[in-house]
Amino acid sequence: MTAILEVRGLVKVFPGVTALAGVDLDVEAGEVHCLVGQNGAGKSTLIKCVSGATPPTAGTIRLLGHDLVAGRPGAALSAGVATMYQELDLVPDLSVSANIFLGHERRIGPLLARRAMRRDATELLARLGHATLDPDAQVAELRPADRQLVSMARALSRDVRLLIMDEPSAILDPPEVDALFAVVRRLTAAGVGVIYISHRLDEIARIGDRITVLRDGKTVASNLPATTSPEQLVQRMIGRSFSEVFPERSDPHGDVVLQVRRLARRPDLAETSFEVRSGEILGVGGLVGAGRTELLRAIAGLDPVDGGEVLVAGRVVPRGRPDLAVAAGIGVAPEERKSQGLWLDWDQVHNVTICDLPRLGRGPFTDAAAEHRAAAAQLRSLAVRPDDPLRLASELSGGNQQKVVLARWLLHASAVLLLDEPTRGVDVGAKADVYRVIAELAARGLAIVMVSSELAELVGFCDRILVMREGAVVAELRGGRATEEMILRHALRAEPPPEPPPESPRASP
Amino acid sequence: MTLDALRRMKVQELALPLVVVLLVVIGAVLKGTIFFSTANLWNVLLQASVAGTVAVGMTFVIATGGIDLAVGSVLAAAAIVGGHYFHGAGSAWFMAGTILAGAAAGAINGIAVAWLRIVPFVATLAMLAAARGIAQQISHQTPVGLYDLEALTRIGSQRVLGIPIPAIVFLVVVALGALVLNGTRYGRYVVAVGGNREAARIAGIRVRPIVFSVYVLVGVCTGIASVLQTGQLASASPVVGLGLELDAIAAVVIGGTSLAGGRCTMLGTFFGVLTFALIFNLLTLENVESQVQQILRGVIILGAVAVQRRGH
Amino acid sequence: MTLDALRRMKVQELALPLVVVLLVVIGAVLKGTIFFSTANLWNVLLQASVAGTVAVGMTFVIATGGIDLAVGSVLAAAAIVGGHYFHGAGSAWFMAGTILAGAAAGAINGIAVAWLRIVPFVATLAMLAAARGIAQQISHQTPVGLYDLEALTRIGSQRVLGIPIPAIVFLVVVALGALVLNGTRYGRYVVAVGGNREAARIAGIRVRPIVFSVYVLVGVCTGIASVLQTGQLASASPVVGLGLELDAIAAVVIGGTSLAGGRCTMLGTFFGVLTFALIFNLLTLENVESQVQQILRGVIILGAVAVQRRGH
Amino acid sequence: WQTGCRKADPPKPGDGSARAEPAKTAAPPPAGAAGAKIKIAFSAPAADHGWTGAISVNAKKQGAKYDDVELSLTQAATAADQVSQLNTIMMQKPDVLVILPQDETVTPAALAAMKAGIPVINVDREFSDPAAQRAVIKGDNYGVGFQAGQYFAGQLHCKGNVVEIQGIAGISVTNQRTKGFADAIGQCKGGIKIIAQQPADFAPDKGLSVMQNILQAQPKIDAVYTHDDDMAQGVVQAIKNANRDKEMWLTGVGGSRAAMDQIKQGGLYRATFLYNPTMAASAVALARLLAKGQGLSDLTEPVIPSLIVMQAQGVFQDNVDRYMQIAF
Ligand SMILES: Nc1ncnc2c1ncn2[C@@H]1O[C@H](COP(=O)(O)OP(=O)(O)OP(=O)(O)O)[C@@H](O)[C@H]1O
Ligand SMILES: Nc1ncnc2c1ncn2[C@@H]1O[C@H](COP(=O)(O)OP(=O)(O)OP(=O)(O)O)[C@@H](O)[C@H]1O
Ligand SMILES: [Mg+2]
Ligand SMILES: [Mg+2]
Repeated sequence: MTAILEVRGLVKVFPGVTALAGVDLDVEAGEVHCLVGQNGAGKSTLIKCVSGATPPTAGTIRLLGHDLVAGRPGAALSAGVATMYQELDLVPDLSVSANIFLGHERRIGPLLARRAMRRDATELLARLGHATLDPDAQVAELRPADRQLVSMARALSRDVRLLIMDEPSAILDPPEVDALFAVVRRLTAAGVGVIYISHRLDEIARIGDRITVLRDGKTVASNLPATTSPEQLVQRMIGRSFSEVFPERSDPHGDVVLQVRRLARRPDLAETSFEVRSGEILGVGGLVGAGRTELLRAIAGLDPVDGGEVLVAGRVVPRGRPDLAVAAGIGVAPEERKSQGLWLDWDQVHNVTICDLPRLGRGPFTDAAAEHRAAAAQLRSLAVRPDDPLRLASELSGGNQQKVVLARWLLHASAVLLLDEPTRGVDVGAKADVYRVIAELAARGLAIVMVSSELAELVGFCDRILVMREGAVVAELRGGRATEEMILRHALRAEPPPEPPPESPRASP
Repeated sequence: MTLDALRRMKVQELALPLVVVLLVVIGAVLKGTIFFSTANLWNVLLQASVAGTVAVGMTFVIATGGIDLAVGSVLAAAAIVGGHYFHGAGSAWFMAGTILAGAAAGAINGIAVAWLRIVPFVATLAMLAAARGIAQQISHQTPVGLYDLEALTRIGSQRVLGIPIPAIVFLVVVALGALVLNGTRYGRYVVAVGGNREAARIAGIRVRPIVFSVYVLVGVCTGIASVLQTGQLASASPVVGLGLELDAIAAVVIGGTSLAGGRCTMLGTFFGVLTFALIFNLLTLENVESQVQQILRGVIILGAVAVQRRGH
Repeated sequence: MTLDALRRMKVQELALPLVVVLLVVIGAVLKGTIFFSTANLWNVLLQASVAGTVAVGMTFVIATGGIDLAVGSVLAAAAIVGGHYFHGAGSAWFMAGTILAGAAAGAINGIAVAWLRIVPFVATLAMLAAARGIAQQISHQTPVGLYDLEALTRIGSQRVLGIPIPAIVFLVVVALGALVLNGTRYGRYVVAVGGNREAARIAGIRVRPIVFSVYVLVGVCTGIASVLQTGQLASASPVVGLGLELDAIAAVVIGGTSLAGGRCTMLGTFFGVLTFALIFNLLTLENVESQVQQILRGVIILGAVAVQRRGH
Repeated sequence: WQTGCRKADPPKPGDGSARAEPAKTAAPPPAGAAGAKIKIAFSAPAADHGWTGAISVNAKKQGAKYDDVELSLTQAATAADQVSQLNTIMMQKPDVLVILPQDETVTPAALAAMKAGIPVINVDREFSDPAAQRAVIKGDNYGVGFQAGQYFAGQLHCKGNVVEIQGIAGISVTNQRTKGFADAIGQCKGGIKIIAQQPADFAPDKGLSVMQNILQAQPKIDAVYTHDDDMAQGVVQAIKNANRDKEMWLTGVGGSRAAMDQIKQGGLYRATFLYNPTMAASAVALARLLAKGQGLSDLTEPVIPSLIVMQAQGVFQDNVDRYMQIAF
């Protein structure tokens, strides 16, 4: 086997924090090398150094035997390093095909060969099982999952020697993950080396060849076989043995807090009705694009709706007024952190307390001390790393940013909590913290609606599960009795669901 | 890293004061006591008072990612309106009328931006033209004398503890502005809206009223500035305030507030205003020819900002 | 969704032409043949040519999220430099010198923004002051007569197929601008840098050279505009181009280009320029008093943009 | 009113008032001459200032006086605007074009009009090419500066520190008013020193802040020469607010109501030098005569003269009453 990538003693120091403290990494031709580690372990920083996005402080990066010019993305790209970053890296104002070929446009003379690029773009997307995606669509108009596909297609648009994927599956659903893996296998078969980062350990067992574990910017284990058991991996990642992901919960029997009546927003959301009781955790499953986000947004009054109403504790929440929804006690942790959840150049404290200023302040004034106390407590309970509430949100790792957004809504004393993919990009250890906190809130009597693409989480953690398909609720399952297969079967139109929920009318898209 | 964050902030915050100190030293060296006398330093603050008061309001507007090009015209129109309709009623009424007129103009801008969703640049550009036209239409292109309004003219003529009244008002407005921006919920919401509108909306902040309010706020500040101006001129003229918008915006931006919104500092604005006032004061004291003055002004601005950049 | 996107885009793109048509109709109704004659319509294009040529370059700058406040001063300075140093050498040299001077000013802005990392607003504000000062210094504050440069003055006096030469140049520049912005890799990089700098960078695009280049580009456009201006005035004056920056930026923004960068349309800029030229032409034909003109201008701008907004 | 070639016969005091209603002296429309109205197009600078405003007002007033004249007034904020406006106006084929150009860069447009057979009357700012105008009626900026200079020399006995607050830098009006003043005080062989000289763009607020700074720099000022009455307002206030109005006196240019009031009261504001916007009215009258092919009734020539220079007239406390009525 020939080594494609050799990383030696890689060090990256950010002002005030050492992200990487001498990491080694080897990737060989035709292998899928998995990187795992807690949030903030240094995975993204490592691959950013390799791709030239950030210059390393020290250390060498050799690609196919040649030293790589540090901090020059162009150099890495032309050397055959294609990267899918954790944060989406597209230009919203440009079309899909323009984004795919950004930096290496096809041309006729000085002019762009638009038709050629459009054709090739369609082809690439087709290879990823999404021939339907319009290459002329503006990326700004795409939903998150489709954007992910675009950056994937872009990575494949060059001739690749080393493919780096930073949590590519985070916003993909099972079928899309299968398609992704198929592509990866085709590439490895052709001798391409792959670095694969994920917090979903089951995936790693499926696709990976070798595993390297990072902790606090150091390599704590390398060359582990893909067959390494999740328990062992977790043990290595967080340094202590670890079991019992989902907390014990007593069955909820409060009275109804959230009522959704015939809420509709066509074409994304067909008429939907359901109720959530105090102390209950309602899971919402389905494929990406099923309209789960739309459902949450409609409930929170963030998008105009065609009809229907939302009641909290029996009182109707005025339509299309997110401020009144929040006032009525509806909190929503959105799907896209950076664009919808965070103020990147604020510190974490301000990010966490923004919804509770009236409660934490005196009259019209704010109270820095009170804010800091309240926020710090929340952030600690979610184990945000590094443990420094005054650090800017922009300086946090992806998963930790996610936790900050979560912390805001956990702090906010709301009656209803709408969580869109709350554990996306969160490491196993932290996941347990998140579940624990959510469970505590439920125990405190909140009604919780939780959209998730992780079937295990739906089955293992939720009291009830709504399954959506094409903008409609197609099934309601009991948390205890449901299985991942059942959810998947409903999500992909299989045979009619066994127990048709009385309160959820059949979809008519 | 907190320490570091602080350090970085420090440099940012310290850079401009440094520039100011630098200018003062230069002045002291070049003109000695003529420049470095309390009299002249108050005079600098006096010079800064009109543009400075406007800049305080402008900081809020820019914090939301907006901009107000109309302040210069509104400065003129407000005083003309006040002078034309409230002259007879006495100083107090005149001041009230002028500030109200400023607020009204701001409210129109605010509605255009927040509800008609017109780009701030265009909306306020329209007001820039309209307000100037109104000022000239009402005044028939001739200044409105206000010598008889003692209380008003005293703003220009009198001093408290040797400090010109406009300078005092300016300092008070800056202090209030800083308090509101950094110390109140409203201020936080303003920055939130500028930093990430969608996130603000999801967090339950009513975006439009906030956006509307900052234009009213800058309108009020412009009204106050107009009173300070009129008090010194003892008359309201339709031709004052030309180019004021650039001065105010420049002071805010050089102070470190980002035109993209979300990042803003009232202290920075204050020092930004001082910087420009000092440059002007120095060049005039040196009686530099106007054209050379402009060249130097350009060079000094670049220099000042370059020094600031060193911070990073 | 795409379909929807297309629909929205359509309305966006169609709105301004609609406004233009509206203005033409109004003109035809109010003034009949005096307005609705080829002669006058070419005349409108002639009036649009200077600000329009600058606006083309400005579109590129704004597409990167930048801004250039100096164009007005540079317009004056370029012609003065050209007239002062290349007058003797004849028209061709004068034009070359003027355009070169514009490019040089642009290059300085570009360096300040791209490498010294100075906020575009401040960097070009400095140039706004400096360039004007230089123009007045070199010219000793008196216009430089250029009557003897036939070829140059012919720009103002002659017509080709009844079309004033400046109008032709303007149309050509717009066409080229549209081609470069939409049809070339360079144009795409400009949009990418403005739309998401980080994404552009990790795609291997060298951001700084791109940023630098757009300021040179607007400098060249300003140089060309300066030649057109001088050709019509048959002399270079240090006081021309006052407020040109606002006209140019306004045309670009009203055309639908976002000051935040990324979203930009050259066609929009073209119609934006036409809109302002038509408003001005109409008000002149009606010979409305200047102050009323300003009020109307403000109202019409708001109206036009409101119509546009209907699109959404 | 003043006729004849450069600084011909010095003015008699009465002339000032005669300017008030030029219709009297201008030949009244001959009884028989009915028919098509005379189309006069007046292109003025934007009325963005006391003086320019008065220009427009005077022109309109005069136009209204004649029932055989149809006057259309356009105003331009900049030279470029004015050029394009003239392009527009020419298509309306007026009988006579009266232009108060922003600056000499408007010359080609005027030249084009003359070539197109539309006679041009230039008001106040001569074109750089004589062929661009049939007649010129102008104030005398150099003369204004010169008279002011002589007044300063006299009042200060050729000794003292003088501050000059100019108009907009770089335009001929400013340059001439500066040059005239400098030439006049030249007779004092440096006895009068211009210790500070700054433009304030004809704007009172600029005048205020410029003067505030100068007052800091200059411990001893004897007199201030300002280029404009409106602007002078700011300078006056700067001086008063600094309580130095006993130390110095000041003069303006133009002849605004506010200025004359203060001159009448006496004190800081000693004088203003007429630069009277009534010339716009006279220009309209001239245009009418030109169109009718008549001359000035009191002159023997059957055609109007080609150059009329309004004599720069000093307005002081003792003669201010005579000029009050033409103040603007
Ligand atoms: N721009 C930055 N400035 C300062 N510190 C940073 C910056 N970017 C990352 N860090 C720090 O570097 C460390 C590693 O971050 P990195 O994004 O590599 O973690 P990660 O392994 O990708 O975590 P996740 O699984 O959440 O994506 C974190 O402690 C983070 O706070
Ligand atoms: N920003 C957007 N612009 C246009 N359409 C969108 C956008 N976001 C979502 N949609 C549409 O709404 C529907 C649901 O989108 P979305 O993928 O958010 O649902 P989801 O089930 O929440 O998937 P996810 O797993 O991403 O949350 C899809 O048909 C998608 O086309
Ligand atoms: Mg990461
Ligand atoms: Mg979603």
